[in-house]
Amino acid sequence: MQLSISVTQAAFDLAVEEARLAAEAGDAGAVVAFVGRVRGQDGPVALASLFLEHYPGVTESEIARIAGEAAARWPLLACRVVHRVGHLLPGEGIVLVLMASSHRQAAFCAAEFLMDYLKTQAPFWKRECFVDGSQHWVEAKATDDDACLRWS
Amino acid sequence: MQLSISVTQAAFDLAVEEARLAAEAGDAGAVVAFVGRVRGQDGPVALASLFLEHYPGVTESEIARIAGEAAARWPLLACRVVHRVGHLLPGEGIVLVLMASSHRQAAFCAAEFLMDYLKTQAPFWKRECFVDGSQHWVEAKATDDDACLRWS
Amino acid sequence: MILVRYFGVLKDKLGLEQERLDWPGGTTRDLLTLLRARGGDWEQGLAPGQVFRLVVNQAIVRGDAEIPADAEVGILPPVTGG
Amino acid sequence: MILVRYFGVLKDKLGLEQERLDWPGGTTRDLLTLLRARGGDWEQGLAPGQVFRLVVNQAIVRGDAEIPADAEVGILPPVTGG
Repeated sequence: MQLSISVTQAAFDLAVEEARLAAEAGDAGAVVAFVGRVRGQDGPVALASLFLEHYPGVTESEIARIAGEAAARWPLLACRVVHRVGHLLPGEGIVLVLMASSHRQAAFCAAEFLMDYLKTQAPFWKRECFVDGSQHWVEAKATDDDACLRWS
Repeated sequence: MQLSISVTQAAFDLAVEEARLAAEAGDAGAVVAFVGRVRGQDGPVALASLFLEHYPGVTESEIARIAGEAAARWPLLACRVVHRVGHLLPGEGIVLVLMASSHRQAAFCAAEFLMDYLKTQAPFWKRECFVDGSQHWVEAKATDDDACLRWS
Repeated sequence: MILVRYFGVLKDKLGLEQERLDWPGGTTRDLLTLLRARGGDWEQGLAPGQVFRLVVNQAIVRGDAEIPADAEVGILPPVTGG
Repeated sequence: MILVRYFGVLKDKLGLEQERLDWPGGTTRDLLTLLRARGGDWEQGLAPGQVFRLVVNQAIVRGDAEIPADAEVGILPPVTGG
Protein backbone atom coordinates (compact mmCIF):
# COMPACT_ATOMS: atom_id res chain seq x y z
CA MET A 1 0.00 0.00 0.00
CA GLN A 2 1.17 3.51 -0.89
CA LEU A 3 0.87 5.62 2.26
CA SER A 4 1.22 9.37 2.61
CA ILE A 5 0.45 11.46 5.70
CA SER A 6 0.55 15.24 6.17
CA VAL A 7 -0.20 17.16 9.33
CA THR A 8 -0.15 20.74 8.19
CA GLN A 9 -1.58 24.24 8.57
CA ALA A 10 -2.18 24.47 4.80
CA ALA A 11 -5.55 23.85 3.13
CA PHE A 12 -5.93 20.77 0.93
CA ASP A 13 -7.28 20.44 -2.61
CA LEU A 14 -9.51 17.39 -2.92
CA ALA A 15 -9.21 16.96 -6.70
CA VAL A 16 -5.41 17.23 -6.63
CA GLU A 17 -5.15 14.71 -3.81
CA GLU A 18 -7.61 12.27 -5.40
CA ALA A 19 -5.91 12.40 -8.81
CA ARG A 20 -2.49 11.83 -7.21
CA LEU A 21 -3.81 8.91 -5.19
CA ALA A 22 -5.50 7.33 -8.20
CA ALA A 23 -2.25 7.61 -10.17
CA GLU A 24 -0.21 6.04 -7.35
CA ALA A 25 -2.78 3.32 -6.77
CA GLY A 26 -2.47 1.99 -10.30
CA ASP A 27 -5.57 0.04 -11.25
CA ALA A 28 -7.86 1.13 -8.41
CA GLY A 29 -11.56 0.73 -9.16
CA ALA A 30 -12.68 2.48 -5.99
CA VAL A 31 -11.63 5.63 -4.20
CA VAL A 32 -13.42 6.75 -1.05
CA ALA A 33 -12.78 10.27 0.19
CA PHE A 34 -13.83 11.67 3.52
CA VAL A 35 -13.73 15.42 4.03
CA GLY A 36 -14.35 16.71 7.52
CA ARG A 37 -15.36 20.36 7.68
CA VAL A 38 -15.53 22.79 10.60
CA ARG A 39 -19.17 23.18 11.64
CA GLY A 40 -20.28 26.71 12.44
CA GLN A 41 -23.19 25.85 14.70
CA ASP A 42 -22.75 22.86 16.96
CA GLY A 43 -24.13 24.43 20.13
CA PRO A 44 -26.24 27.47 21.06
CA VAL A 45 -23.55 30.07 20.19
CA ALA A 46 -22.05 30.21 16.67
CA LEU A 47 -18.40 29.27 16.26
CA ALA A 48 -15.93 31.97 15.25
CA SER A 49 -12.94 29.66 14.77
CA LEU A 50 -11.30 26.47 15.87
CA PHE A 51 -7.75 25.97 17.07
CA LEU A 52 -6.20 22.55 16.64
CA GLU A 53 -3.12 21.39 18.51
CA HIS A 54 -1.26 18.11 18.02
CA TYR A 55 1.89 16.30 19.13
CA PRO A 56 4.29 16.68 16.20
CA GLY A 57 6.09 13.46 15.34
CA VAL A 58 3.82 11.33 17.49
CA THR A 59 0.72 12.19 15.46
CA GLU A 60 2.25 11.19 12.14
CA SER A 61 3.72 7.94 13.40
CA GLU A 62 0.48 6.95 15.16
CA ILE A 63 -1.58 7.63 12.02
CA ALA A 64 0.91 5.55 10.03
CA ARG A 65 0.57 2.71 12.54
CA ILE A 66 -3.23 2.72 12.27
CA ALA A 67 -3.12 2.95 8.48
CA GLY A 68 -0.88 -0.12 8.60
CA GLU A 69 -3.54 -1.90 10.67
CA ALA A 70 -6.13 -0.97 8.05
CA ALA A 71 -3.88 -2.34 5.30
CA ALA A 72 -3.59 -5.62 7.22
CA ARG A 73 -7.39 -5.91 7.43
CA TRP A 74 -8.42 -4.84 3.94
CA PRO A 75 -6.80 -5.09 0.49
CA LEU A 76 -5.81 -1.44 -0.01
CA LEU A 77 -3.79 0.06 -2.84
CA ALA A 78 -3.16 3.55 -1.48
CA CYS A 79 -4.01 5.76 1.47
CA ARG A 80 -3.60 9.50 1.92
CA VAL A 81 -4.29 11.40 5.12
CA VAL A 82 -4.17 15.18 5.45
CA HIS A 83 -4.96 16.64 8.85
CA ARG A 84 -4.87 20.35 9.44
CA VAL A 85 -3.78 22.07 12.65
CA GLY A 86 -3.75 25.67 13.84
CA HIS A 87 -6.59 28.15 13.32
CA LEU A 88 -9.53 27.07 11.15
CA LEU A 89 -12.74 28.86 10.17
CA PRO A 90 -16.25 27.39 9.86
CA GLY A 91 -16.70 25.66 6.51
CA GLU A 92 -12.99 24.95 6.07
CA GLY A 93 -11.79 21.40 5.47
CA ILE A 94 -10.09 20.05 8.57
CA VAL A 95 -9.35 16.44 7.64
CA LEU A 96 -9.10 14.47 4.41
CA VAL A 97 -8.87 10.69 4.21
CA LEU A 98 -8.54 8.99 0.84
CA MET A 99 -8.55 5.23 0.36
CA ALA A 100 -8.02 3.42 -2.93
CA SER A 101 -8.72 -0.24 -3.51
CA SER A 102 -9.73 -2.55 -6.32
CA HIS A 103 -13.30 -2.80 -5.05
CA ARG A 104 -15.48 -0.45 -3.07
CA GLN A 105 -16.04 -2.36 0.14
CA ALA A 106 -12.41 -2.31 1.31
CA ALA A 107 -12.12 1.41 0.59
CA PHE A 108 -15.33 2.24 2.49
CA CYS A 109 -14.44 0.09 5.50
CA ALA A 110 -10.85 1.35 5.73
CA ALA A 111 -11.84 5.02 5.38
CA GLU A 112 -14.43 4.68 8.14
CA PHE A 113 -11.96 2.78 10.33
CA LEU A 114 -9.30 5.46 9.92
CA MET A 115 -11.78 8.28 10.57
CA ASP A 116 -12.99 6.56 13.75
CA TYR A 117 -9.37 6.43 14.86
CA LEU A 118 -8.66 10.07 13.99
CA LYS A 119 -11.73 11.22 15.93
CA THR A 120 -11.11 9.14 19.04
CA GLN A 121 -7.45 8.15 19.41
CA ALA A 122 -5.15 10.43 17.43
CA PRO A 123 -3.35 13.09 19.50
CA PHE A 124 -5.32 16.17 18.41
CA TRP A 125 -6.93 18.71 20.71
CA LYS A 126 -9.51 21.30 19.72
CA ARG A 127 -10.19 24.69 21.25
CA GLU A 128 -13.43 26.37 20.19
CA CYS A 129 -13.63 30.17 19.91
CA PHE A 130 -17.18 31.52 19.78
CA VAL A 131 -18.59 34.70 18.25
CA ASP A 132 -19.42 36.03 21.74
CA GLY A 133 -15.70 35.97 22.59
CA SER A 134 -15.79 32.92 24.87
CA GLN A 135 -13.54 29.93 24.21
CA HIS A 136 -12.84 26.53 25.67
CA TRP A 137 -11.07 23.24 25.00
CA VAL A 138 -13.47 20.65 23.60
CA GLU A 139 -14.31 17.69 25.87
CA ALA A 140 -14.03 14.16 24.47
CA LYS A 141 -17.37 12.76 23.28
CA ALA A 142 -18.66 9.40 24.43
CA THR A 143 -20.31 8.76 21.03
CA ASP A 144 -16.97 8.92 19.24
CA ASP A 145 -15.54 6.28 21.55
CA ASP A 146 -18.58 4.11 20.88
CA ALA A 147 -18.02 4.24 17.14
CA CYS A 148 -14.47 3.07 17.65
CA LEU A 149 -15.49 0.04 19.70
CA ARG A 150 -16.92 -1.54 16.56
CA TRP A 151 -13.36 -2.10 15.36
CA SER A 152 -11.75 -3.34 18.54
CA MET B 1 -32.04 16.95 1.71
CA GLN B 2 -30.67 18.67 -1.40
CA LEU B 3 -30.60 16.07 -4.18
CA SER B 4 -28.99 16.33 -7.59
CA ILE B 5 -28.56 13.53 -10.15
CA SER B 6 -26.80 13.56 -13.51
CA VAL B 7 -26.51 10.69 -15.97
CA THR B 8 -24.13 12.02 -18.56
CA GLN B 9 -21.35 11.30 -21.04
CA ALA B 10 -19.26 14.15 -19.63
CA ALA B 11 -16.42 13.68 -17.13
CA PHE B 12 -16.89 15.02 -13.60
CA ASP B 13 -14.64 17.21 -11.49
CA LEU B 14 -14.50 15.97 -7.91
CA ALA B 15 -13.40 19.24 -6.31
CA VAL B 16 -16.06 21.28 -8.11
CA GLU B 17 -18.78 18.81 -7.13
CA GLU B 18 -17.62 18.58 -3.52
CA ALA B 19 -17.40 22.37 -3.09
CA ARG B 20 -20.89 22.81 -4.58
CA LEU B 21 -22.32 20.13 -2.33
CA ALA B 22 -20.67 21.57 0.78
CA ALA B 23 -22.11 25.00 -0.08
CA GLU B 24 -25.62 23.60 -0.63
CA ALA B 25 -25.44 21.45 2.49
CA GLY B 26 -24.94 24.47 4.76
CA ASP B 27 -23.30 23.40 8.00
CA ALA B 28 -22.20 19.90 7.00
CA GLY B 29 -19.37 18.51 9.12
CA ALA B 30 -18.89 15.42 6.97
CA VAL B 31 -18.72 14.80 3.25
CA VAL B 32 -18.10 11.30 1.91
CA ALA B 33 -17.19 10.94 -1.74
CA PHE B 34 -17.04 7.72 -3.68
CA VAL B 35 -15.29 7.71 -7.04
CA GLY B 36 -15.56 4.58 -9.14
CA ARG B 37 -12.94 4.26 -11.85
CA VAL B 38 -12.70 1.96 -14.86
CA ARG B 39 -10.25 -0.82 -14.07
CA GLY B 40 -7.86 -1.76 -16.85
CA GLN B 41 -7.10 -5.28 -15.75
CA ASP B 42 -9.98 -7.23 -14.25
CA GLY B 43 -9.42 -10.48 -16.16
CA PRO B 44 -6.61 -12.10 -18.17
CA VAL B 45 -6.84 -9.67 -21.12
CA ALA B 46 -6.42 -5.92 -20.59
CA LEU B 47 -9.44 -3.68 -21.15
CA ALA B 48 -9.40 -1.24 -24.06
CA SER B 49 -12.63 0.53 -23.18
CA LEU B 50 -16.01 0.18 -21.56
CA PHE B 51 -19.39 1.03 -23.04
CA LEU B 52 -22.20 1.89 -20.64
CA GLU B 53 -25.84 1.87 -21.61
CA HIS B 54 -28.77 2.94 -19.44
CA TYR B 55 -32.53 3.53 -19.63
CA PRO B 56 -32.90 7.32 -19.88
CA GLY B 57 -35.60 8.68 -17.61
CA VAL B 58 -35.95 5.46 -15.67
CA THR B 59 -32.36 5.57 -14.39
CA GLU B 60 -32.68 9.08 -12.99
CA SER B 61 -36.03 8.49 -11.31
CA GLU B 62 -34.89 5.19 -9.79
CA ILE B 63 -31.71 6.76 -8.38
CA ALA B 64 -33.85 9.58 -6.94
CA ARG B 65 -36.16 7.02 -5.33
CA ILE B 66 -33.24 5.20 -3.67
CA ALA B 67 -31.64 8.47 -2.55
CA GLY B 68 -34.99 9.25 -0.93
CA GLU B 69 -34.82 5.93 0.90
CA ALA B 70 -31.33 6.82 2.13
CA ALA B 71 -32.61 10.21 3.35
CA ALA B 72 -35.36 8.43 5.28
CA ARG B 73 -32.80 6.19 7.01
CA TRP B 74 -30.04 8.66 7.79
CA PRO B 75 -29.94 12.41 8.59
CA LEU B 76 -28.52 13.70 5.30
CA LEU B 77 -28.04 17.31 4.24
CA ALA B 78 -27.21 16.84 0.56
CA CYS B 79 -26.62 14.13 -2.01
CA ARG B 80 -25.07 14.34 -5.46
CA VAL B 81 -24.86 11.46 -7.94
CA VAL B 82 -23.06 11.62 -11.28
CA HIS B 83 -23.09 8.49 -13.40
CA ARG B 84 -21.40 8.41 -16.76
CA VAL B 85 -22.59 6.48 -19.79
CA GLY B 86 -21.16 5.85 -23.27
CA HIS B 87 -17.53 5.00 -23.98
CA LEU B 88 -15.06 5.15 -21.09
CA LEU B 89 -11.32 4.42 -20.92
CA PRO B 90 -9.40 2.64 -18.15
CA GLY B 91 -8.63 5.04 -15.30
CA GLU B 92 -11.56 7.33 -16.08
CA GLY B 93 -14.11 8.12 -13.38
CA ILE B 94 -17.36 6.31 -14.06
CA VAL B 95 -19.46 7.13 -11.01
CA LEU B 96 -19.38 9.78 -8.30
CA VAL B 97 -21.50 9.70 -5.15
CA LEU B 98 -21.27 12.54 -2.64
CA MET B 99 -23.09 12.57 0.69
CA ALA B 100 -23.09 15.45 3.17
CA SER B 101 -24.31 15.20 6.74
CA SER B 102 -23.63 16.81 10.09
CA HIS B 103 -21.67 13.80 11.33
CA ARG B 104 -19.61 11.19 9.53
CA GLN B 105 -21.52 8.01 10.20
CA ALA B 106 -24.65 8.98 8.25
CA ALA B 107 -22.59 10.10 5.28
CA PHE B 108 -20.55 6.87 5.22
CA CYS B 109 -23.60 4.61 5.56
CA ALA B 110 -25.66 6.45 2.96
CA ALA B 111 -22.82 6.58 0.41
CA GLU B 112 -22.22 2.85 0.76
CA PHE B 113 -25.97 2.14 0.56
CA LEU B 114 -26.31 4.17 -2.64
CA MET B 115 -23.25 2.58 -4.22
CA ASP B 116 -24.57 -0.91 -3.42
CA TYR B 117 -27.77 0.09 -5.20
CA LEU B 118 -25.99 1.55 -8.23
CA LYS B 119 -23.90 -1.59 -8.63
CA THR B 120 -26.76 -4.08 -8.26
CA GLN B 121 -30.13 -2.52 -9.08
CA ALA B 122 -29.79 0.60 -11.21
CA PRO B 123 -30.53 0.10 -14.93
CA PHE B 124 -26.99 0.25 -16.31
CA TRP B 125 -25.39 -2.30 -18.61
CA LYS B 126 -21.68 -2.60 -19.36
CA ARG B 127 -20.00 -3.92 -22.49
CA GLU B 128 -16.26 -4.60 -22.18
CA CYS B 129 -13.98 -4.11 -25.17
CA PHE B 130 -10.56 -5.77 -24.81
CA VAL B 131 -7.19 -4.93 -26.33
CA ASP B 132 -7.32 -8.16 -28.37
CA GLY B 133 -10.44 -6.89 -30.15
CA SER B 134 -12.95 -9.13 -28.38
CA GLN B 135 -15.93 -7.67 -26.58
CA HIS B 136 -18.88 -8.83 -24.52
CA TRP B 137 -21.67 -7.65 -22.25
CA VAL B 138 -20.70 -8.04 -18.59
CA GLU B 139 -22.62 -10.66 -16.60
CA ALA B 140 -24.16 -9.67 -13.25
CA LYS B 141 -21.97 -10.59 -10.28
CA ALA B 142 -23.26 -12.57 -7.33
CA THR B 143 -21.00 -10.68 -4.90
CA ASP B 144 -22.64 -7.37 -5.74
CA ASP B 145 -26.06 -8.81 -4.91
CA ASP B 146 -24.70 -10.09 -1.60
CA ALA B 147 -23.49 -6.63 -0.59
CA CYS B 148 -26.96 -5.24 -1.24
CA LEU B 149 -28.66 -7.81 0.97
CA ARG B 150 -27.17 -6.12 4.01
CA TRP B 151 -29.61 -3.25 3.52
CA SER B 152 -32.77 -5.14 2.77
CA MET C 1 -50.05 -0.89 -30.24
CA ILE C 2 -47.28 -0.93 -27.65
CA LEU C 3 -43.59 -0.13 -27.98
CA VAL C 4 -41.25 -2.79 -26.58
CA ARG C 5 -37.62 -1.77 -25.91
CA TYR C 6 -34.70 -4.13 -25.25
CA PHE C 7 -31.50 -3.21 -23.38
CA GLY C 8 -27.94 -4.40 -22.92
CA VAL C 9 -27.21 -7.97 -23.88
CA LEU C 10 -30.85 -8.54 -24.90
CA LYS C 11 -30.46 -6.22 -27.89
CA ASP C 12 -27.63 -8.44 -29.18
CA LYS C 13 -29.32 -11.74 -28.34
CA LEU C 14 -32.61 -10.76 -29.97
CA GLY C 15 -31.08 -8.75 -32.77
CA LEU C 16 -33.25 -5.67 -32.25
CA GLU C 17 -33.50 -2.59 -30.07
CA GLN C 18 -37.24 -2.05 -30.13
CA GLU C 19 -40.43 -3.09 -31.91
CA ARG C 20 -44.09 -2.08 -32.13
CA LEU C 21 -46.61 -4.79 -31.28
CA ASP C 22 -50.36 -5.07 -31.64
CA TRP C 23 -51.64 -5.31 -28.11
CA PRO C 24 -55.00 -6.92 -27.31
CA GLY C 25 -54.56 -6.03 -23.61
CA GLY C 26 -53.00 -8.04 -20.80
CA THR C 27 -50.18 -8.00 -18.29
CA THR C 28 -46.39 -8.07 -18.33
CA ARG C 29 -46.55 -11.85 -17.85
CA ASP C 30 -48.76 -12.14 -20.94
CA LEU C 31 -46.22 -10.13 -22.94
CA LEU C 32 -43.32 -12.36 -21.88
CA THR C 33 -45.36 -15.48 -22.73
CA LEU C 34 -46.13 -14.04 -26.17
CA LEU C 35 -42.50 -13.18 -26.88
CA ARG C 36 -41.10 -16.50 -25.57
CA ALA C 37 -43.53 -18.34 -27.88
CA ARG C 38 -41.42 -17.07 -30.79
CA GLY C 39 -38.96 -19.82 -29.76
CA GLY C 40 -35.19 -19.95 -30.40
CA ASP C 41 -33.29 -16.86 -29.18
CA TRP C 42 -36.52 -15.43 -27.81
CA GLU C 43 -37.27 -18.42 -25.63
CA GLN C 44 -33.67 -18.55 -24.37
CA GLY C 45 -33.00 -14.80 -24.21
CA LEU C 46 -36.19 -14.09 -22.25
CA ALA C 47 -35.99 -17.13 -19.93
CA PRO C 48 -36.79 -16.14 -16.30
CA GLY C 49 -33.11 -15.95 -15.23
CA GLN C 50 -32.32 -13.65 -18.18
CA VAL C 51 -34.93 -11.01 -17.39
CA PHE C 52 -34.22 -8.71 -14.50
CA ARG C 53 -37.22 -6.44 -14.56
CA LEU C 54 -39.92 -4.92 -16.74
CA VAL C 55 -40.63 -1.23 -17.04
CA VAL C 56 -44.08 0.06 -18.06
CA ASN C 57 -44.29 3.71 -19.05
CA GLN C 58 -40.96 4.47 -17.37
CA ALA C 59 -41.97 2.90 -14.05
CA ILE C 60 -40.25 -0.29 -12.87
CA VAL C 61 -42.78 -3.06 -12.31
CA ARG C 62 -42.54 -5.48 -9.41
CA GLY C 63 -44.52 -8.68 -9.98
CA ASP C 64 -47.18 -8.85 -12.69
CA ALA C 65 -48.66 -5.56 -13.96
CA GLU C 66 -51.25 -4.43 -16.51
CA ILE C 67 -49.90 -3.01 -19.76
CA PRO C 68 -52.20 -0.23 -21.01
CA ALA C 69 -52.74 0.56 -24.69
CA ASP C 70 -49.97 2.71 -26.24
CA ALA C 71 -47.63 1.80 -23.41
CA GLU C 72 -43.83 1.81 -23.65
CA VAL C 73 -42.50 -1.43 -22.17
CA GLY C 74 -38.82 -1.90 -21.37
CA ILE C 75 -37.40 -5.39 -20.91
CA LEU C 76 -34.28 -5.24 -18.73
CA PRO C 77 -31.63 -7.97 -18.57
CA PRO C 78 -29.69 -8.36 -15.29
CA VAL C 79 -28.03 -5.02 -14.59
CA THR C 80 -24.25 -4.71 -14.41
CA GLY C 81 -23.63 -1.00 -13.96
CA GLY C 82 -21.94 1.43 -11.60
CA MET D 1 16.70 15.26 33.87
CA ILE D 2 13.60 14.58 31.84
CA LEU D 3 11.45 16.94 29.78
CA VAL D 4 7.72 16.77 30.53
CA ARG D 5 5.33 18.26 27.94
CA TYR D 6 1.65 19.07 28.48
CA PHE D 7 -0.96 19.33 25.71
CA GLY D 8 -4.41 20.76 25.08
CA VAL D 9 -6.49 21.60 28.12
CA LEU D 10 -3.69 20.43 30.47
CA LYS D 11 -1.51 23.36 29.43
CA ASP D 12 -4.24 25.74 30.60
CA LYS D 13 -5.13 23.80 33.76
CA LEU D 14 -1.51 23.48 34.88
CA GLY D 15 -0.41 26.85 33.57
CA LEU D 16 2.64 25.54 31.71
CA GLU D 17 3.61 23.89 28.46
CA GLN D 18 6.64 21.97 29.56
CA GLU D 19 9.14 21.63 32.37
CA ARG D 20 12.46 19.92 33.14
CA LEU D 21 12.51 17.59 36.11
CA ASP D 22 15.26 15.84 38.02
CA TRP D 23 14.60 12.16 37.43
CA PRO D 24 15.89 9.53 39.86
CA GLY D 25 14.48 6.76 37.57
CA GLY D 26 11.12 5.06 37.62
CA THR D 27 8.04 4.50 35.52
CA THR D 28 5.24 6.58 34.04
CA ARG D 29 3.13 5.71 37.08
CA ASP D 30 5.87 7.08 39.35
CA LEU D 31 5.93 10.30 37.37
CA LEU D 32 2.16 10.77 37.67
CA THR D 33 2.32 10.07 41.41
CA LEU D 34 5.08 12.65 41.78
CA LEU D 35 3.16 15.30 39.83
CA ARG D 36 -0.19 14.63 41.56
CA ALA D 37 1.56 15.05 44.93
CA ARG D 38 1.89 18.76 44.07
CA GLY D 39 -1.82 18.95 44.98
CA GLY D 40 -4.40 21.52 43.77
CA ASP D 41 -4.63 21.84 39.97
CA TRP D 42 -2.05 19.08 39.59
CA GLU D 43 -4.00 16.58 41.60
CA GLN D 44 -7.24 17.45 39.77
CA GLY D 45 -5.77 18.04 36.31
CA LEU D 46 -3.86 14.76 36.32
CA ALA D 47 -6.61 12.64 37.93
CA PRO D 48 -6.97 9.28 36.13
CA GLY D 49 -10.01 10.38 34.07
CA GLN D 50 -8.14 13.50 32.88
CA VAL D 51 -5.11 11.69 31.47
CA PHE D 52 -5.59 9.89 28.21
CA ARG D 53 -2.14 8.54 27.56
CA LEU D 54 1.55 9.05 28.17
CA VAL D 55 4.21 9.29 25.50
CA VAL D 56 7.84 8.39 26.19
CA ASN D 57 10.38 9.48 23.59
CA GLN D 58 7.65 9.95 20.97
CA ALA D 59 6.17 6.47 21.50
CA ILE D 60 2.71 6.10 23.03
CA VAL D 61 2.85 4.01 26.18
CA ARG D 62 0.16 1.48 27.07
CA GLY D 63 0.10 0.58 30.75
CA ASP D 64 3.09 1.37 32.96
CA ALA D 65 6.47 1.94 31.29
CA GLU D 66 10.02 2.78 32.33
CA ILE D 67 11.14 6.37 31.77
CA PRO D 68 14.86 6.44 30.85
CA ALA D 69 17.19 9.31 31.77
CA ASP D 70 16.96 12.30 29.40
CA ALA D 71 13.59 11.13 28.14
CA GLU D 72 10.89 13.38 26.67
CA VAL D 73 7.57 12.54 28.30
CA GLY D 74 4.27 13.82 26.88
CA ILE D 75 1.17 13.85 29.05
CA LEU D 76 -1.94 13.73 26.88
CA PRO D 77 -5.41 14.77 28.01
CA PRO D 78 -8.39 13.01 26.34
CA VAL D 79 -8.09 13.66 22.60
CA THR D 80 -10.79 15.59 20.73
CA GLY D 81 -9.43 15.93 17.21
CA GLY D 82 -10.35 15.07 13.65
